[in-house]
Amino acid sequence: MGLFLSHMKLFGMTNMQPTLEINLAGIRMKNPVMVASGTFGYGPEYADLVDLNQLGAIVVKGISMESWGGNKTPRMVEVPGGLINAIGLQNPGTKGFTEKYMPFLRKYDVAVIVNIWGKTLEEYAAVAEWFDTVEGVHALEINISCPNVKAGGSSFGVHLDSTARVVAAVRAKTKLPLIPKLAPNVSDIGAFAKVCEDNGADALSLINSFPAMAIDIETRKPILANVSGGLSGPAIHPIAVKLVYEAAKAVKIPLIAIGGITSAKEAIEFMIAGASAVAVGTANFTEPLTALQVIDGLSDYLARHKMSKVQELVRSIKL
Amino acid sequence: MGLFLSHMKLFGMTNMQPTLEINLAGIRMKNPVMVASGTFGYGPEYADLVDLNQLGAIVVKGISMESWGGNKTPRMVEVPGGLINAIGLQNPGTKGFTEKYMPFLRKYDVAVIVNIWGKTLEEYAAVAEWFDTVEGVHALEINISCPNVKAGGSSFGVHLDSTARVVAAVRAKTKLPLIPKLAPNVSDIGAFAKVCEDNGADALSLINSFPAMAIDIETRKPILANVSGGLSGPAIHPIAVKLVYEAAKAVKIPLIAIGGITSAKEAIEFMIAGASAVAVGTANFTEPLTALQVIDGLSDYLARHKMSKVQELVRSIKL
Amino acid sequence: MRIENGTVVSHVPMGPHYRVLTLNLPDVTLTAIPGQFVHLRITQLHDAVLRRPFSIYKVDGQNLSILYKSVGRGTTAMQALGTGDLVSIVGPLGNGFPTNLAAGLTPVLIGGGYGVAPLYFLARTMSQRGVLFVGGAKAVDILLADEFKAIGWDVHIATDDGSLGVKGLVTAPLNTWLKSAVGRFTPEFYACGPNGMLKAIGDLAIKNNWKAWLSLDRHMGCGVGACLACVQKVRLNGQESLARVCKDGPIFESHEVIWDD
Amino acid sequence: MRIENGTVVSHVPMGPHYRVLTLNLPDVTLTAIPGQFVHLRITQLHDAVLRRPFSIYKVDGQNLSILYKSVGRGTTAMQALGTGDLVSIVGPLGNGFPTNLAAGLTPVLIGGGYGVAPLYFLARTMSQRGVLFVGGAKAVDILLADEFKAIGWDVHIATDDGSLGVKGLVTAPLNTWLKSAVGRFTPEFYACGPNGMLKAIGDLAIKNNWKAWLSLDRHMGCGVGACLACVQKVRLNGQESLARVCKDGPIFESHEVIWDD
Ligand SMILES: Cc1cc2nc3c(=O)[nH]c(=O)nc-3n(C[C@H](O)[C@H](O)[C@H](O)COP(=O)(O)OP(=O)(O)OC[C@H]3O[C@@H](n4cnc5c(N)ncnc54)[C@H](O)[C@@H]3O)c2cc1C
Ligand SMILES: Cc1cc2nc3c(=O)[nH]c(=O)nc-3n(C[C@H](O)[C@H](O)[C@H](O)COP(=O)(O)OP(=O)(O)OC[C@H]3O[C@@H](n4cnc5c(N)ncnc54)[C@H](O)[C@@H]3O)c2cc1C
Ligand SMILES: Cc1cc2nc3c(=O)[nH]c(=O)nc-3n(C[C@H](O)[C@H](O)[C@H](O)COP(=O)(O)O)c2cc1C
Ligand SMILES: Cc1cc2nc3c(=O)[nH]c(=O)nc-3n(C[C@H](O)[C@H](O)[C@H](O)COP(=O)(O)O)c2cc1C
Ligand code: FES
Ligand code: FES
Repeated sequence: MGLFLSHMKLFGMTNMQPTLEINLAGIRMKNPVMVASGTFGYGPEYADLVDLNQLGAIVVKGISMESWGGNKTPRMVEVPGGLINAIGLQNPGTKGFTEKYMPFLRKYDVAVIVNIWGKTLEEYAAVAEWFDTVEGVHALEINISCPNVKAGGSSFGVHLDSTARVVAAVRAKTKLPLIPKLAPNVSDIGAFAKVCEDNGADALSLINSFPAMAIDIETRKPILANVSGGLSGPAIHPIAVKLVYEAAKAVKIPLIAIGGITSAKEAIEFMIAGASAVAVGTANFTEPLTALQVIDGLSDYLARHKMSKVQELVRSIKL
Repeated sequence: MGLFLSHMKLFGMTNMQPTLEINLAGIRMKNPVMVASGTFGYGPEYADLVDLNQLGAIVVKGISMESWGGNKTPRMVEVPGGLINAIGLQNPGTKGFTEKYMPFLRKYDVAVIVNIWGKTLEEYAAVAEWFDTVEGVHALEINISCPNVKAGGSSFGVHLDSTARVVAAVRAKTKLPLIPKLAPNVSDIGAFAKVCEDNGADALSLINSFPAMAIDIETRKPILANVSGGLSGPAIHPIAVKLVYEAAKAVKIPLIAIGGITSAKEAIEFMIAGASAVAVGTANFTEPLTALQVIDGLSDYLARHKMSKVQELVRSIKL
Repeated sequence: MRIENGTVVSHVPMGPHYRVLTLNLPDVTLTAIPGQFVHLRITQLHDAVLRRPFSIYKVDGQNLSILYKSVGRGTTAMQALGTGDLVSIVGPLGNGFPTNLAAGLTPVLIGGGYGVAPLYFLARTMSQRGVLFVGGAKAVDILLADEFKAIGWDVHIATDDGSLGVKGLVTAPLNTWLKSAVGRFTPEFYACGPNGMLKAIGDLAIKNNWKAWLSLDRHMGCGVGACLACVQKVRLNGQESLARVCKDGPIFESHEVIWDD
Repeated sequence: MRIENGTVVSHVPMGPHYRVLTLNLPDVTLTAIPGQFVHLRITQLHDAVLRRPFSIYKVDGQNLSILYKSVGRGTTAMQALGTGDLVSIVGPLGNGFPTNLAAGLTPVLIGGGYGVAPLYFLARTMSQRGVLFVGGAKAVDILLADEFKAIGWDVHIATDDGSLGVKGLVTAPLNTWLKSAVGRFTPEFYACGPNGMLKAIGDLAIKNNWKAWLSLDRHMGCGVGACLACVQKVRLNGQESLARVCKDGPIFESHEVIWDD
């Protein structure tokens, strides 16, 4: 009997291999750990350091219909617990990206999610239409929340009506899973989540970086050429957890949580709060192996807590 | 000639004593450095460590008409670069505060600003009416942005119409300088600043703490008894700078900047961005002498930059 | 209450899990009494905004010692402190234990883990000798037993795993002793340790109409009574209210404490 | 490009303002060439999210050295690194200098401050010897002059305050030398230092139809070409575009660089 028990124990400890596999709104992933748009390039940049096949998904840097030059430099400044970036969505455009990077990405067995943006409703729709037929694209993340472009970007994401219009316009042009990416600087994230769900979103990403600013007190000039930018990194994590928790109460579609993940701890926190998957952003710069470490840490945690599937963690908060 | 120059230099270096005195919406202060509501108690708590007469102003912990018990514990948790609090506005009420603490505060030569809140419009008005006639109260800061109370608090501060109503209701009851304290979790801070100005606000405080949350991944329970709370500290500073910069573009009334000040550097950054004064919050816990250090650092900075008045720094950003 | 930069005089391990940090604090030591604590800033943690509270374990002239266990990021970072380093301290904080005992009462101290630290300061300060009950998970968690004996106290030990003294909770040897003591002694309790232990001691005191001075452990923000993070529901002359553990405590008499949250 | 934890082999000052940090990096050293850099993580700064870029100064077997100046919070925290400590490194990064020079060309290296670090690695790698022009604010900012001489290079020095070599900018001795060299040598420039200096050298090269390989210094995020923080406007075969200094650079030929921002 004691022997039997200890066998059970042994079994539980050693043989239990929790499954991390998920199917997020039709996107099959080996695990729920992705890399966030703009922090991992288009794939090749980190390929020497990170085995892309081990990632849940790669979300590429934001793509617009035509190539776009972005903002002047300086484009980034480090602040305590994070950084402020104002890249300004520089990208090679739909054609440039598809020709230059899709052949590379197709060689890997990893979900590819393209982050798209436009300066007008029509541009959003056009980009969606383009990617609808591009082989190897698994889903579209709609960036309606970039704090660093004058037109488009965030200006869409902070109004319910324009958010609804963008999502509907994109929905009309593609059968790909659609993932609107929400802006953090709103007072009622639930309403934005709901309006996306109602207009055909299959999942939601939250959150994008926070409008923020740093000034050089000696020159009295803004440090970023764009004056302000978006704050990301550990500093914003507790705010992101709250937003994910609120969004989870408002919608049924799965959530991809983003914001200040540096280890499995923050990822697990996000999933308990309501996220089905997570994306690592700024931490890729600090420690390129972060996403892989999160995957391992998540697996260990599930085993330790006797969970056989990662899904058991999702929305498991105890109130 | 060389001699003359070096005299000039000497004079400039040694004798120039920049004046820090300000008159903020009729509130005379020795300097623009205040201590933020809820982080400095009612005055006596830090009096052994900090000479209250050296501060620009003391903003006391939020007061409601009747005494209020606040939230269950745990009420506070430290996170990287900040803390999340959910005190829940515990306070002795107007009568309790006035009898217990005003006699003490009147003994000091420092501006006393009372932070007020209510669960209804009527309560806000009643508290304002009470303090209108209390000797030694120099101004009222209206907390329409506390993330930690179900009713009232933030629910007022994230809607333009209710913000307008609260400010107008309070304005009708007092001649004291009125300082609405804005919520950070809005997409257009300028609109909120403007509606306060239009409804009789004499100055604005920004910002309050950010709705945020932390979860214990081992128990899967929220760490705070109130589930979520407000994030404060260095983590939020770059977001606060951006909000102050935007508010400064929207209104003419003076701004009191709050958020992650730990040294003169952040205070100066705020003033360059548009603040006429600043308040030190969480840093009082880390280092009770922070406000005094900010005052000294500000004075040194002005001398080094050959400014004779602190007002020269306000809104001096170079674009 | 003062704010003072203390120079590290010594920093030595006490068994595998605990360390004693001694700081030179001319001002803070002036008024420190048993049961009070200090609020220590760990500058090595750039991203920490809160100080850490530690009971005063010893005061020798201008030197103040704390006895601590590394349980998280702050107390782990503290291990790096070396002789000569400066540490910012706010203190002494809190009310402290009442030290002059009414005639005929026997001081009975009950400590768990690092809870014996303030009790040792108390024992060294009391004119009278008494009994110490000390409990912990393992033998290595039983601290200061010899130090208490050295100053003439009667020491009783309990460990969860029985590796030292009685196996079980510290209340076991306490109850045995109380039986034997009935009629001969009237105890007054002074306890510092986990809430469960404090509650048990408090109930025991209330049942027998004794007094129990309990040192509460709450997460703290300011440490000086300003932030209201550390409140404890109490009953003072019939009136329920919220006391600040950092300022009105950390020592409360068992009849005052309302344990409901 | 690899990510590797390097053990600190040595960490020694070079004059009052600079230090040489040597790490054991078996993988990174395998492919490192002059002009490339490494991205170093400073774990002591808990709240820092970005690595810091440093040119490779030396490669000796499995040991890689950087020569750095403490200018801010990261490089100041680095001073605490001691022998045996582990430092996370990503590298080698960037394109590096072209090292095989066409016949008849004389390598002319121009360095400012720590800019001589990558130039020294270059000089040690080149089959051919040449001329070094090194400039700095004061004598103490003139680094490696003797090391260059030791390997047979002709060294010319300029300081802003004239405390060593010619008083003024490094371009002063350079121009004097060029006059004397006209006809006898055709120079090819390799420069690393402040933007002002790089631009001056570049203009000089363009005017005379020479080549100048300039090592640009930009604030970086990822260091691997992913974040687009470090872009520089360039002209490649007539086409204007934004090059990533970390990946497409840091070395650019003077005709490619468009200095307008
Ligand atoms: C009045 C008082 C006296 C104390 N005396 C001692 C002592 O003599 N020796 C000793 O080893 N410990 C003592 N403690 C506990 C000590 O304060 C904590 O172990 C310490 O704060 C943990 O910090 P950390 O960063 O290592 O842990 P973390 O868990 O990383 O800290 C995170 C946050 O939680 C707080 N926290 C965590 N555990 C506790 C706790 N048990 N009590 C209060 N706050 C906590 C920390 O202060 C910090 O704000 C005392 C606590 C109080 C309230
Ligand atoms: C390709 C390259 C090679 C370099 N080689 C060397 C070298 O060999 N020796 C040396 O001493 N320095 C070198 N630098 C500069 C070095 O990277 C900075 O001095 C260092 O990053 C400053 O960090 P800090 O935290 O001390 O300064 P802080 O000002 O506190 O840093 C704040 C932020 O600004 C960035 N930053 C500040 N100054 C610079 C700068 N000059 N260049 C790029 N980023 C900067 C930091 O990386 C950090 O992200 C090089 C820079 C580049 C781009
Ligand atoms: C340099 C940089 C570039 C980014 N570019 C994009 C982008 O193109 N599209 C987008 O939707 N989000 C972009 N983001 C936002 C991130 O995807 C992520 O939402 C944000 O950084 C918060 O996550 P983190 O705290 O883990 O970095 C960018 C972030 C950074 C730091
Ligand atoms: C423990 C605590 C209690 C607070 N209580 C109040 C309050 O009663 N009323 C209010 O308007 N703001 C309150 N605040 C918000 C602060 O006044 C300040 O706006 C916020 O902390 C941001 O500043 P900081 O980053 O410097 O802390 C409180 C903050 C903290 C940390
Ligand atoms: S810790 Fe702030 S009131 Fe007790
Ligand atoms: S630093 Fe990220 S692209 Fe160059």
